[in-house]
This record gives sequence, C-alpha cells and structure tokens, in this order.
Amino acid sequence: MAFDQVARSFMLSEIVKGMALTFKYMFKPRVTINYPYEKGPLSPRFRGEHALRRYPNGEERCIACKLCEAICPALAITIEAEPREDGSRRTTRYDIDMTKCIYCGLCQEACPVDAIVEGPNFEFATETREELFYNKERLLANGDRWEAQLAANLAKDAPYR
Amino acid sequence: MGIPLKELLERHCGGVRGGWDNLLAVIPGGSSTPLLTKEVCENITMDFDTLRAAGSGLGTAGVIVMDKSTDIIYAIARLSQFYMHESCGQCTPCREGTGWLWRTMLRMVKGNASVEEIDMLFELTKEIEGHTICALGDAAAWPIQGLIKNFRPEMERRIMEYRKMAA
Amino acid sequence: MPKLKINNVEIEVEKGTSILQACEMLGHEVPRFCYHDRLSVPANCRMCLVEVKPGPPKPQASCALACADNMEVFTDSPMVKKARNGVMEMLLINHPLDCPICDQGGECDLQDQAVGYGFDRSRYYENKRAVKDKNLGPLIKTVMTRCIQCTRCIRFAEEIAGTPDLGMIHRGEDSEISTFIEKTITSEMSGNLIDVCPVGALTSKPYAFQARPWELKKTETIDVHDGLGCNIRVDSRGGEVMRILPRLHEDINEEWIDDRTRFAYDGLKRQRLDRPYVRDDKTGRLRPGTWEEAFLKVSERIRATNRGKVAALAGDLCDAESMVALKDLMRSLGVDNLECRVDGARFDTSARAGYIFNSGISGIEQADAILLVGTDPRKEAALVNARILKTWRGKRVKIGLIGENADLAYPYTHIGTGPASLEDLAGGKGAFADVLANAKNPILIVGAGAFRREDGVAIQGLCRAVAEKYKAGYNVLHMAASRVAALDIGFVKDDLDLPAMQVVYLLGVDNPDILDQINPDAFVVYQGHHGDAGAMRADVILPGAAYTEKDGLYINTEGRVQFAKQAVWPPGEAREDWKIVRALSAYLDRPLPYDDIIHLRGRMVREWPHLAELDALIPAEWAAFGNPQAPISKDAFVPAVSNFYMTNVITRASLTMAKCTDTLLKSAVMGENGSVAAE
Amino acid sequence: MTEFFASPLWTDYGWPGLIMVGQIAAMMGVVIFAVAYLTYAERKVLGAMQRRQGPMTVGPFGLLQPIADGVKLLSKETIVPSQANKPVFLLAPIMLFTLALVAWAVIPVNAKWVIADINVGVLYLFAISSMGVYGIIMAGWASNSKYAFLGGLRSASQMVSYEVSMGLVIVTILLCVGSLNLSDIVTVPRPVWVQIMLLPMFVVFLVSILAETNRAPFDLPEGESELSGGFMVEYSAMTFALFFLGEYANMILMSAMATVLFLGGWLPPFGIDALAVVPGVVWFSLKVCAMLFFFIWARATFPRYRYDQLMRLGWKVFLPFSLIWVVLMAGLLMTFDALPK
Repeated sequence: MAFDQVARSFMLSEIVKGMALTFKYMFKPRVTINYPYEKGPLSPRFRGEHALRRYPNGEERCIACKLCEAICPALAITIEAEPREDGSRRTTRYDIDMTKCIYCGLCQEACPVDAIVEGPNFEFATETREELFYNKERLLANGDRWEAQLAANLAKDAPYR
Repeated sequence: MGIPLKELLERHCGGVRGGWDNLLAVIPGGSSTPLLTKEVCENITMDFDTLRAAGSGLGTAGVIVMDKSTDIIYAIARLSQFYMHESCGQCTPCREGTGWLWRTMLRMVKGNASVEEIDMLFELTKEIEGHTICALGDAAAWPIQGLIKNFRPEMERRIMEYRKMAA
Repeated sequence: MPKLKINNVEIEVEKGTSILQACEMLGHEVPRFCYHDRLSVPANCRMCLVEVKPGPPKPQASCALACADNMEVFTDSPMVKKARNGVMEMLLINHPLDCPICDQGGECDLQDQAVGYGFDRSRYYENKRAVKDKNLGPLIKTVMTRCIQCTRCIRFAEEIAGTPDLGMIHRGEDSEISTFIEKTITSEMSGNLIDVCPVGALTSKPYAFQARPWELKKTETIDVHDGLGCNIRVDSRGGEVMRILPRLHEDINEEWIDDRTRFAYDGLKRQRLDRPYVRDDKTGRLRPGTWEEAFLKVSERIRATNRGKVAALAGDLCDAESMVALKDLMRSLGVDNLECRVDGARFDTSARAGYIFNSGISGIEQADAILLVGTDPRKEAALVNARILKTWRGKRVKIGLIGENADLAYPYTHIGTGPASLEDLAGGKGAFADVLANAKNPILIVGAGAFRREDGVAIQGLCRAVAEKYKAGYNVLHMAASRVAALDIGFVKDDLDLPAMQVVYLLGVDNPDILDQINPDAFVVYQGHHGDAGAMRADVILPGAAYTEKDGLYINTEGRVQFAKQAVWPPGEAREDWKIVRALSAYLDRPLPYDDIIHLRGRMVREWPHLAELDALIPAEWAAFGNPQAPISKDAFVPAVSNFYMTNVITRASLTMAKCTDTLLKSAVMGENGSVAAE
Repeated sequence: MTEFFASPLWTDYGWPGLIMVGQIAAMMGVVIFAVAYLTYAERKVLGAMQRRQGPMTVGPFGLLQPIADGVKLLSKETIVPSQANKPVFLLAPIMLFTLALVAWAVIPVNAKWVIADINVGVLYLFAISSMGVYGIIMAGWASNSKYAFLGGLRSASQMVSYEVSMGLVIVTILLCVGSLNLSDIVTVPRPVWVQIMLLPMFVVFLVSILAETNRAPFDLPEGESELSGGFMVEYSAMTFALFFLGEYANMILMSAMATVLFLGGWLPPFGIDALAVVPGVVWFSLKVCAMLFFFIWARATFPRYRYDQLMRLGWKVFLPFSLIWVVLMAGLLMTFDALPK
C-alpha cells in the first residue's frame, strides 16, 4: 500500500471530502418544484390522459378504424362499431382501460384522423379502479375539455410529423 | 416512302403557310407520334428507320404540320383530350393515366404548374407507355414526350410568365 | 410441355399454363388484381407485368401470356418494378384511400400490394373521381369510388353464378361497374362477390363496420345449411360469430359458398334456446326450468311409457355424435322407433349407393349428359348448380330436367314434370333417351324432394333402372346436413307409426309436416338450439348447440365424412348435444359408456369404420335398391324448396335472410332474368 | 390537610416525588418533541443535500408534517402477524422506546439540571443503551419473518461489536476524568494536549454511535433494499411509531452522550467565559443539535456498508486502535502525572 494512500486513509480524507460535497450541495438551489402549487413546463408531445376529439362542427372524429386497438401493446383499448343511422362508420363503444395503459402514445400515432390523443392532463388519479375504465362519453368529454390545448399541441408538433 | 419530308411538304402539299421558315413542328405519323422540330424536318426522310432514329415514328403517316402561329402546348393538350376521350377504360394505365395527362397539360397550357411537373409529366408518359393492352396508351404518351423533348423551354417560359402574372 | 426460365430457374410446365401460374409454381409472388384462378383472363389491371425475353422491349401481362419454349422471364427486374410502380400509382390516383373506414382494410389486395409497389406520397393534385354507389341488395354494400375496374365481379356473376347482372358502363375514366340496369343482384351466390373483389368496393352489408380481420378468431369448419358440407371458416370475436367465409375444397365448394351459408349466421344470435324449459302442468305454458327438472320430467315420462310407444326423430342439422348417442340411449331402453327422414321422404336405405351422391360433386365435371330428377339444384344446393354451370360452360353438356320448370342459369331440356317421363326414359323413349344413350359418362341427379311422396321407393327404383340402363352415375342430392350420417348409422325405421307414439324425442326437428303428425296428447321432448316449430310443440326443451358451437362429424350428400370444429361456446346454459343425451341417460339409469367425445368417436368408429375416413370419398357398393315395380302415381314432382333463404331454423331466425326474402324474392322474382328456361 | 403537608411523609417523599414526576414529564415532553422535529429536520436536511424541497405542504414550510405523521400512525390499525409471538411482538417496541427514555435520567443538561445525579452515571448510561439490542432482537424473533429475523441477528452482532470499542473510548475518558458521574465528566477540566489526544477517540466514538443507533451507513438491521425494513418489517401503526420514536430518541441520547463526554456538556464552547451569559442548557442543546446534524449529514453522504465490512471495521480496526489508544493515553497520563487526583 502506498504511503499516501495510508496517510489519506488515516486522515479520513475521503470521508471528509464526501461530507464536504454533501454540505456544499445543501446550499445549492433546489431543482424540484413545490408541485401542486407550482407546475413545470410540459412538452406539446406530453402523453397524459387520453381524449377523443371532435371536429369543430361537433362531429366526433373517430371513425372506428380500430388501428389504435390493433397497435395498443397493452391491449387497453376496446372498440365496437357499427354503421350509424346516416351510414357513416362510428364506434358504439370506445373503452380504454387506463389501468392497463402504458402511455406509449402509439394509439395517437396510429390514428389517421387525430381522434384519439394523449392530452396534457396528468392529474386524473381516482379513488376507485372503476373510475379508470374510461368509456366513450368520458373520453369525448375529455376531448371537449382539453380541445383548445390539444389543438395547440398538435399544431406545434405538426412540422415534425 | 423514303421521300424527304421537306420535299413532301413543299412540293406535294403546297408548302408551309407563310413559307418554310414559318414552320414550327411536324407530327409525322398521325396524332400519336412525337413531333419533329423544324431543324429535324430540314433533311429527314419519311421512312421507318430514319424517323425512329429521330425519336419519332411513321405511324399512320398522316402528317400534321404546325406553323409558328400554333400554340404548340395547347395543340398537344388537345391531343391528350382526344386520347382521354377515346380510352376504353379497360386497362389501368390508360384509363387513369390519360385523364391525368390531359389535366396536367391543361395547366401547362396556362402555365399554372411547376417546372418539376414537366419531369413528372414525362415520367408519367413513361408509366403509361408500353404497359397497356393496346397501343392507345402509347399513342397518348408519345405526343407529350415529343413536346417535352423539343419544346421544354417554351413550357418553362410559360410557367414563369404565369408566376409573374400571379405575383 | 414448354420449358422456360423464370428468374434463371428452369421449369417445365403443362401446355397452356400462363406465366403467372408458372411463377406461382416456383413461389414467385406476382401481384394481380383482375386475374382470378377460376375466372377468365382479361389482363386489364396490368399489375402482373413481367419482363419476357424474347419479345418486345416492354413488359408483358403474365396472366394472359402462355408459357412457351425458351422463354426467359424476370419477375423482379428494374423494368418490371418500374412498370408495376407505375400501374400502382395509376390505380391509386382515383382511389379514395379511405382504408380506415373501409371494411376491406387489413385484407385488401390493393392495400397489400400498395405496400410493395406504392409510392409514399401522391403526385396527383387534380380532383379525384367519385362514383355513385350502386344498390346491390341487402347483402352487398358498395362503395364504387373504391372500385379499380378489375371486372372480377362481372366475370364472377356471368361465369360462376350464371346471373349476368353486372357490367361496365361508360368508358375511359368514367367507366364504372353497374347492374343492368338499376337492379339488385339476384344470384344465390352473390356473397362471393365480396371475396372476389380485391378492394373494398363490394363488402358485406350485414358485417359492415363490425370487426377487423385481425381481431377475429378463425375456425375452419363445415357448413350445415345444405347437404354438401361446404368448407367454411367461421370468424368469431368473443362469443360471437362475426362472419362466415368459404374455405377451399376443390371437390365440394371450390372456393365459393352460397348466400345462406355466408349470411345466415345472424340467425345464430337470435331466438336461441339458452336454458331448459318445461311445460307447466297448471298453466300449460312453457316456463324456464333447470336441467335437473327437465331431465327428471323426461326420464319420468319415458319410464312410465311403454317402450313401443317411444320414438326419437333426428332433424336436419344434427351431428353424427348426437345421433349415435341418442340411438344408443334409445336402444338401451329397448326403443327402436328412430327416424331421420323428417322431411317425409321415403326411400330404400338398404344399400348405401341408393342414397348418396355416388359420382361426387367434382364428378359432375366429367359428365357429358346430366339428368336432373325432381330437383332444383340452384335452390337445393347452389354449388352443385354452379358446378353444373361450369361443366356446361366448359363443354356444353346436354342437361335434362324432370320436374318443375326452373331458372337454373344454364339451358336445359325440360323432359316432363312427373314420374311418367322417368318411365319413358327407363323404356328408352323420348329425345333425351338418345342423348343419354350416346353419352359416354351420363349422370343422374335425383333431388331428395323426389322421394317425398307415397311412392318414393318406387321412384328410387325407377331412377336405379334409368341409371343402370344408360350406365349413368346415380346421385341423390340431399338437402339436410345430417341425413347421410343418420342413414349410415341406421337412424331409420321404415314403418314408423308416428301418430301412435306417446313420447316423442325430437333432436332438432322443426319440419311442420312431421310435427303435425305427432299425437296431440303425446309428450314431446325437443332438443335443439332455436325456438322454432319444434320448440313450440315441446313439453320439455333441452337447449343444444348450433353447428358453430360444437365439434362434430357430418357426412355430406356424397358420403364424405367431414369434421366440424367448435368456433364459439353455446349461449347460456345450452350444451353440446351428445352431452345432453349422455346426461339424460344417467337419469334413465342407462348411463352411456362414454364420458368424452374421444370415447364416443371410438365407439362410432368401431361400428362404422368409414366414419374415421375423414374427407375421403369411399365408393359405395352398387346393389339393388328401390322397387321399380311398385305402383307409381302420376303426380308431378313438387319442388323441395320454395324459398332459398328460409330452409332451416337458423335461416328462419336470421334477419338478413328475412331481408333477402323480402327484397329478392318478392320484388324481383328469382329466375326472371338471364338464362333460357327451356330449350 | 395542613398536617399532612407538614408531615415528613410529604416533605421527605411526597413533594420531592412530585417534583421528580414533574421533571420526568418535562424531560419526556422535550425529548418526544425533539424526536418529532428531528424527523422533520432530517427530511429537510436530506432534501436540501439532495437539492429537493423536503416536506412543504402541511403547515408553513411543512412544519406541521411531524404532527400529521403522528396522527396518521396513531390512527392506523396495528397488525399483528398471525404466526407472531404476540406478547413479545408487542413488548419489543415498548421496551425499545422505554429504554431510550429511561437513559435520560442521568444526562445533565445544565449544571445541577439532572434528574438523577448518580455516581455511576456512565455505567448506567452504558448499560441502558446496551439493552436496546434486546428490543430489536425480540422484534426480529417475534415477527416470525425471515427478514425481521435476519435484521435482528445483524443488529445484535453489530451492537455488541461496537459496544466494545465504545466501552474502550469511555474508559479513555474516565482515565482523564477519574469519575463516573456525568456532571463531573463535564466539569473536570482537561488539558489541551489531552483534548487533542482524545480527538481520534472522538472519531471512533462518532462512528460507533452511528452503528449503535443503526443509522446510515450502518443501517443494516433495517436494510430496506435488501431486508425490506429488517427487524421492523412486520410492524405497523403504533408499534412502528414506537420503534421510530425509540430510534430517534436513541439518536438524541447518543448525541447527548457525545456532548457530555467530548464536547463539554452545557459549558460554553472553547472555554470562552464571555459566552457563559447564554444559559448552559442552550449550549447543551446546540451541541446536541450539531451532533444530530452530523447524523443526518452522514446519512446523506455515505452508502450503506456491507455486513462483512462492518464487522471488519468493528473488530479489526476500532478494537485494536482503541485498545492501543487506551494504553497510550494511560501511559501518557502516568508519565506527565496528569491523572486526576
């Protein structure tokens, strides 16, 4: 063992250095924020709670092509469809099991009409599991609630798609 | 057969309107063959091999002569319309392609197009040519090919003009 | 035998083979839209272009070019690739590209091939063409804008279905497929247009937007709507049958199925018996009960009844297993009143050759003269009719018909309407007798309906006489999927006195005629899957499984044994039929000696070894059957099927079939158009 | 009544007893309050060193967080595992907590401010703190869980190991002081060179009290990442809270012990008399706080020791080192005639 190593070990220099480091850090600015009162910035690509969007005229976008259902790696999406009265293709059931969802965003990628999107909302904790089984009404309501931001996010991301 | 084109036109057909120098282009074989410019017409003979070598064909040998008063792009566009109308609709390239050609040509007439579209148009004719059951597809393609080969500057000029107008 | 090279691999093919077929043999995929194995070749889609040397310096349509010696073919040269890319671009410019809302999405030829040959963006900025949708009736949905004018549908309607209802109108860009003119399609095989169409222009109307191909469970099984045992694929999702598609079987259905087979599946979801019912003693009405209650009631009544007064009848849709189980149970009780000919037919069952389709369905193609007796094959077995049409188109065979005049999609000689004409033929009289006599390979197709009369056995004998006289193939065309199996296992009794029976066990019997013969005081047990005529008459209902819900053996009219697989589970408390019989046997203290289907099959094969020969056509030994000497009435043969779309409990419960009956049979009478009715 | 208050029963026993009870209550109150805010301080300091916020939500700057935690733990259900030895299981946390409090009886927080100024204070303190290991072994054994059991075993050997060197450290102190009374230890003056010589012993003592209180980097008995909580894995609610309180009370106790032994107790630092205007109890508290800060600081800095390293350090480094130092100190004191009279 080299002399300086022994010396260092006896002088506890590593220990002192380590403690000096932590002590120094104590006076550095905090990197976290006081979450529920302050919020950090979100990317337009942030993948939060799902929403089903509508066209500006109120017509729902989803055309029941089932591509999101097909691509969903967690098998969280369930769709049933049939012709609507006017003959157009629409879902009769659009369920997302949010307990299964892994927020990969593939449904959004797959959607040819930008109907299913993952919005900026991440505060949707619930008290019961049942509340996390989203149905079509819930998803459309989400879409209506977040539409302004969803549209803005999509527009921001559009040049890169 | 084998008669020089110039002799055919000048001696036997009564000459080009306004004199030989007023010649713009000649379509040597009916409407379906690529056109020949005046320079080529100078000393070409009307037979299969020579015309093929010049990038055209004898075809039906129905010679169409255009003098300088002709809007050459419009003339070819009119031919495209003819072929679109005559397409029977049986095989795909001709059914779908002739309409596309005509519509693009219409825009070319006005100049409402981009320069790249001239290349696209040429490629398009190549996609139709040789891929159909009968020769109507080829026939629709060739006049446009002749136009692009020989009168591309004219087409580009028109596009630029249109742009200026629009701006 | 031309020898040629494809992609530098030498191959020798039969004369007349197209290059496309030769490429397929070598495993080179050649894209195509208009070409279809069973249809004529128009070579108009131009997708199958290949480079051929020697030849003009342009690609050739491989589907229309026959192989010749010393050809050199390239399927993946730059020229070919470029040509196909060009054609694909042309196909797509006026295509709406609405795959997300198209039912063909996921199983679309255009989609698949666009992946291989398409460009990733469009250069076409002009307006796209839109085409008005056509009304093709209640079965086929059209989105004609998606049509790529491959004309497969036109050729199918004309060549396979024999109903030239479709055609192309206008020309050039404006050409579109249409019906002649503003009519619906009247073919009973129209559903195949959906399969034939390479894009989403023609899709299934009842299935519209219901499911995607990738989410369906595919079960390969056998159809029971007619006696042919068509090979089908049942696509199901969860516990629901979503659609039915044909499966290739060259000797039965080729790759077609008729509309009843394809579209009657919604009948499987309606009017189902999903729990046992028992007739209440006080009110006299059926009320829901438990299995225990039902079994106790049935076993009580059977115990209390003289065994000679108990009968069991097997209906049209039964599998062989349930009939064997029922027969075993009845035998162990000492009951021999078993009958499967619930349509009222009478014929001699002593010789197997006397009740099967001896020539085989594909054997029709070898025939050079066909005599149809008391049958309308178009309604009774549409695919047999298609096979006759194919034969007729191939070599213009002479076809004769004894029975009611009908539109059969091909010309035929109408010989007569009753047995008298048959007697004439047996005696060598009449013009068609010469045809038969001169034919090398004549066949006789007798509809099962011809035996539905008092003198059925005599008719059968007469037919045998005709067959023997002209050395013709003798073929019975059964309509019930269960019939041949029931006859093979001996589920028959010739002199059954049904009105005298006090307990009648109906295994899926819903034929009103035979139900009317049952004594009104008799105790009736109905085991089946639909609440139909039989269930209405029943005192106890035991809910069974439909053909998509159980594994079972079926023997088709040719005597071919086929295995049907379970696709979905029976609804509610319903169970597989043989299991119900097995459970009942325990209540009667005669437990059957098998607890699972493997042992039951083992027991079946021990007694009838031919049941183990799956999908094999075993020639039946020719023997004397029928009685030509018996008295014969002069009555004309009565058609067995009046409404093609309503032949059994499933079709009667089907909304789609009801719509077909409504629109196709009432508005446009089938048989009004097209082919010559009589020469 | 008056005769009762005049009687010796009251003057000799009643009144002093009452005062004693008052003193004990006050001491307990202070200690428990200190424990509560020690947890808060720990979270805040750890947070700061990791550049986080720490508790922020309950009360201003999260100051009410310890109370919220206490309420939460109190209101939860106490779960006793079905296979556990119930009496021992429940006794263990009570014992641990009680021991942590009992030791405070001899700690002088100021001149004459001590509940029981006994002559053998050091021995008492040492004995009581050593008994803490029984609580942990009992908990580990009674839980009937392999994690708890393993944690208990580790704890036993760890505490025993470090008590040896701790004992030697105390012996060194006693050599310098010549009394077992804790107040004496504080007040007997030490020459500067003695203090310098005691510095290595202070380091040994610091490390040993870390190990003795199962604090990081010697928190092997708990070892969340390997034993999922160690000896108290099966404890919940109030029983868990008692362990928690006991452990933190022990920390404070050990800090107080270090203060008394090495840092001069309630005396102002560095013997500066001018600072004596500040009451001794404040100096005592400040010194204890500094020690506690060291505890937290060490936790923020060092990763957990491996078990064999822990044993090596205890037996092969500290034990020989402190033995040599005891002999050395004794020799020096003898030589320079600095032994206390």
